[in-house]
Amino acid sequence: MVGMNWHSLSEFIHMGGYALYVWGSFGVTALLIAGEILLLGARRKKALTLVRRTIKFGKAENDEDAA
Amino acid sequence: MNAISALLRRELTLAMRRRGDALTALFFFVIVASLFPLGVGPDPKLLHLMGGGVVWVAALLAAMLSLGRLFAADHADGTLEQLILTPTSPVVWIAGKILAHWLVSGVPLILMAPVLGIQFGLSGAELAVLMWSLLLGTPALSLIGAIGAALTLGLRGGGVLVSLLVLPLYVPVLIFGAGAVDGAISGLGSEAHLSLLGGILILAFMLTPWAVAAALRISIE
Amino acid sequence: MSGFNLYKYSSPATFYVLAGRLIPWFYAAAALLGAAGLYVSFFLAPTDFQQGEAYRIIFIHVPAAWMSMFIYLAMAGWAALGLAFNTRLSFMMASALAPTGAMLTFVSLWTGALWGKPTWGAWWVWDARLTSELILFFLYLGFMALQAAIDDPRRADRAGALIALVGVVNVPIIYFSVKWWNTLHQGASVSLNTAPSMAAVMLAGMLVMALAVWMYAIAAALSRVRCIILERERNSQWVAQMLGAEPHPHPNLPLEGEGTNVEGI
Amino acid sequence: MLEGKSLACVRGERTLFSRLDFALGEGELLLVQGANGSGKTSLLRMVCGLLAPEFGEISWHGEAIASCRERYHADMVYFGHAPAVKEDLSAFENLDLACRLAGFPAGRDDVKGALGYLGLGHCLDLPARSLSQGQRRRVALARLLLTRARLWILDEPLTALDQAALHLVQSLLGEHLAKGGMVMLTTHQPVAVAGVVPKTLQLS
Repeated sequence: MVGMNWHSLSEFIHMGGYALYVWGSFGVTALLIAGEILLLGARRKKALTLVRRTIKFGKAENDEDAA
Repeated sequence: MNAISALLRRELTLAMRRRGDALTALFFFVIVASLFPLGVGPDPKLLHLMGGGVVWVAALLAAMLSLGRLFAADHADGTLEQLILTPTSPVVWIAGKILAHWLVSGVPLILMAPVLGIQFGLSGAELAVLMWSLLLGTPALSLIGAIGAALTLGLRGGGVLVSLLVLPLYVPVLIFGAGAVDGAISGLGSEAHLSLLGGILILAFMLTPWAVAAALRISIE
Repeated sequence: MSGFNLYKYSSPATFYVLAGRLIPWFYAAAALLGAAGLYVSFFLAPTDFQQGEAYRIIFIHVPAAWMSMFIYLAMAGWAALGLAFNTRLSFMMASALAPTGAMLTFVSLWTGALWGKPTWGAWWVWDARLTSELILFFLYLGFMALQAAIDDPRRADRAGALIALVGVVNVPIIYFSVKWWNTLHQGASVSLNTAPSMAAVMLAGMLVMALAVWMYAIAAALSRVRCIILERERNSQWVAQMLGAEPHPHPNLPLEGEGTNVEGI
Repeated sequence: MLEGKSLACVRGERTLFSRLDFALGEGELLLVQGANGSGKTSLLRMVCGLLAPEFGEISWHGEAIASCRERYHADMVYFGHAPAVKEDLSAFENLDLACRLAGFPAGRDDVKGALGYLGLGHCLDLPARSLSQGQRRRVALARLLLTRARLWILDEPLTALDQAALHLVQSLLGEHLAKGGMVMLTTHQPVAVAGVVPKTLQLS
């Protein structure tokens, strides 16, 4: 944790008195990115379920379309 | 050309028979502008400074409100399809329709603006600049707004959607329009603002009919 | 048709597999570059003697702002491709980019506010860049709202593409007008008055972070485009076929022919 | 000569029809048949140029309709579901302006004559608002009397018409075909045009 800027972990966390602003920025950005990745996962799961259901139940309709 | 004069005549006749629609937008303009003094207090100095901006914001909202009339009725009763199927180039009749829309919804705003300007204590020269800026700005609003109106044809919640699509695009017109009045008030001059507004109008006139033609094709499919 | 090769690559079936293989690499690149960028922002870049540590926010604010504009450009580029060549995949890419772009626009607004408070003493100032970002955010929202309001995917694609193009023509005009307005009203403006020796480190940090965000945006857009492909193409045979072979998708499966299902029958 | 080659139509996620071919020559009547939702209206809109085919091409005298749009539209008249009649205009104004917009201005007497022929002589100057559904459709159909277009594309032209109007429209079709015109139409009612055996196009 020792770079040319910080002498201790608490000093790093304190951010020279600007902890709220700095960590608020980086933290919320990290949260948003994590949130987007989670949402993408959920959307993929939903899409796959939809596809499986279409394959299972929508077969008849599919064949009709192709005919 | 014959077809365009017929279109203009038709649009104006329809507007005359439905005067209520145009008047509603005009009253909306007046009411919105009149609400500001009630909201911020009657201090004449403050109102004088705000006047140009307030009238401009109100004009913007009124122009947006009237966009629904541009294509929606023609879309609903099948006239729009017939227009698309005329041999006339779509860009030409679209420009004609927007011109008619501006004559009906934009010109009354310009004529009413001095009355509102007086409420805010604008002087004669400032009122003239306000009218000039609206004369150059409101046609641009009609042109840009037509894209939004064409894209949202027949959609649920189309009215709200139009505002979301169109208002961000109105920002430059608002800035230069209100800026012209500000320039007159502060004595910095308003020529630069007015010429930029004219530039936007020319650009909008050259580009938007094409965009609207494309948008109508997309929406009508 | 001479564009047969183009059609092969722009076929959703082929692209779905290709994207699936690329995504992990882009995520990995984003993680590595992000770690490097964070190291530069917190350990290599020295403390600013005027703004203190608060200035470190620019390492996220500026790259997010850059990328939010760049993604809008990319979106408009895909939209133009779609309208010009009628390739469904281009439209799908445009829609896939929008949420990530909007998210980054929000990040740049949020970090702008958190930087503004200690620097100017206010959460929000009508600075030219922040105001432009706010309008860009509205443009993203408009694009997504328009696509969400249209049920027919073909119309949604095209209408979205058109509004993206209209937006991209307007972005420079909006930026210029906001800047003009800002200087006339003597508003606050963001200036990084730092020593020249430090500027190099800062620029490097911002560039590395921007690259990290770029890689992330590509990964996220590719994941999203895969979802869109699945949702749209769920009726076609290649999806059914591929789902059987889901754990190890072989690109050698005869997918190309099925991919053009909808156009071709 | 109007021709469609291997046309496909996709609406939403459904393929309505594919590999559809048809040809329509002078003096021919093409009846488009099919159940509700089989894509009859979509096909007619496609033939007009309102809807781009997902696949295939439509040509007018051997030229793709997209590349000869102005000539094609000058030679075509379309009658759709919505009659394109403005409620605030009178029957006369509606027809007069419709003709002017479509580029074939007709004289006052011709317009009055056309409306009279379709039995609207007594309500020329009434606002269309006060007309019945069938009367409004007749105002729109009156365009067929004034246009010089050779190709008529008619989507359910017989709906909401009474017996007398039905006969009028059918004899109108007969005259047009006898002059070498072309008609493509959809209908749920039987059509009988004297001396013409209609071609049919079945959509499944």
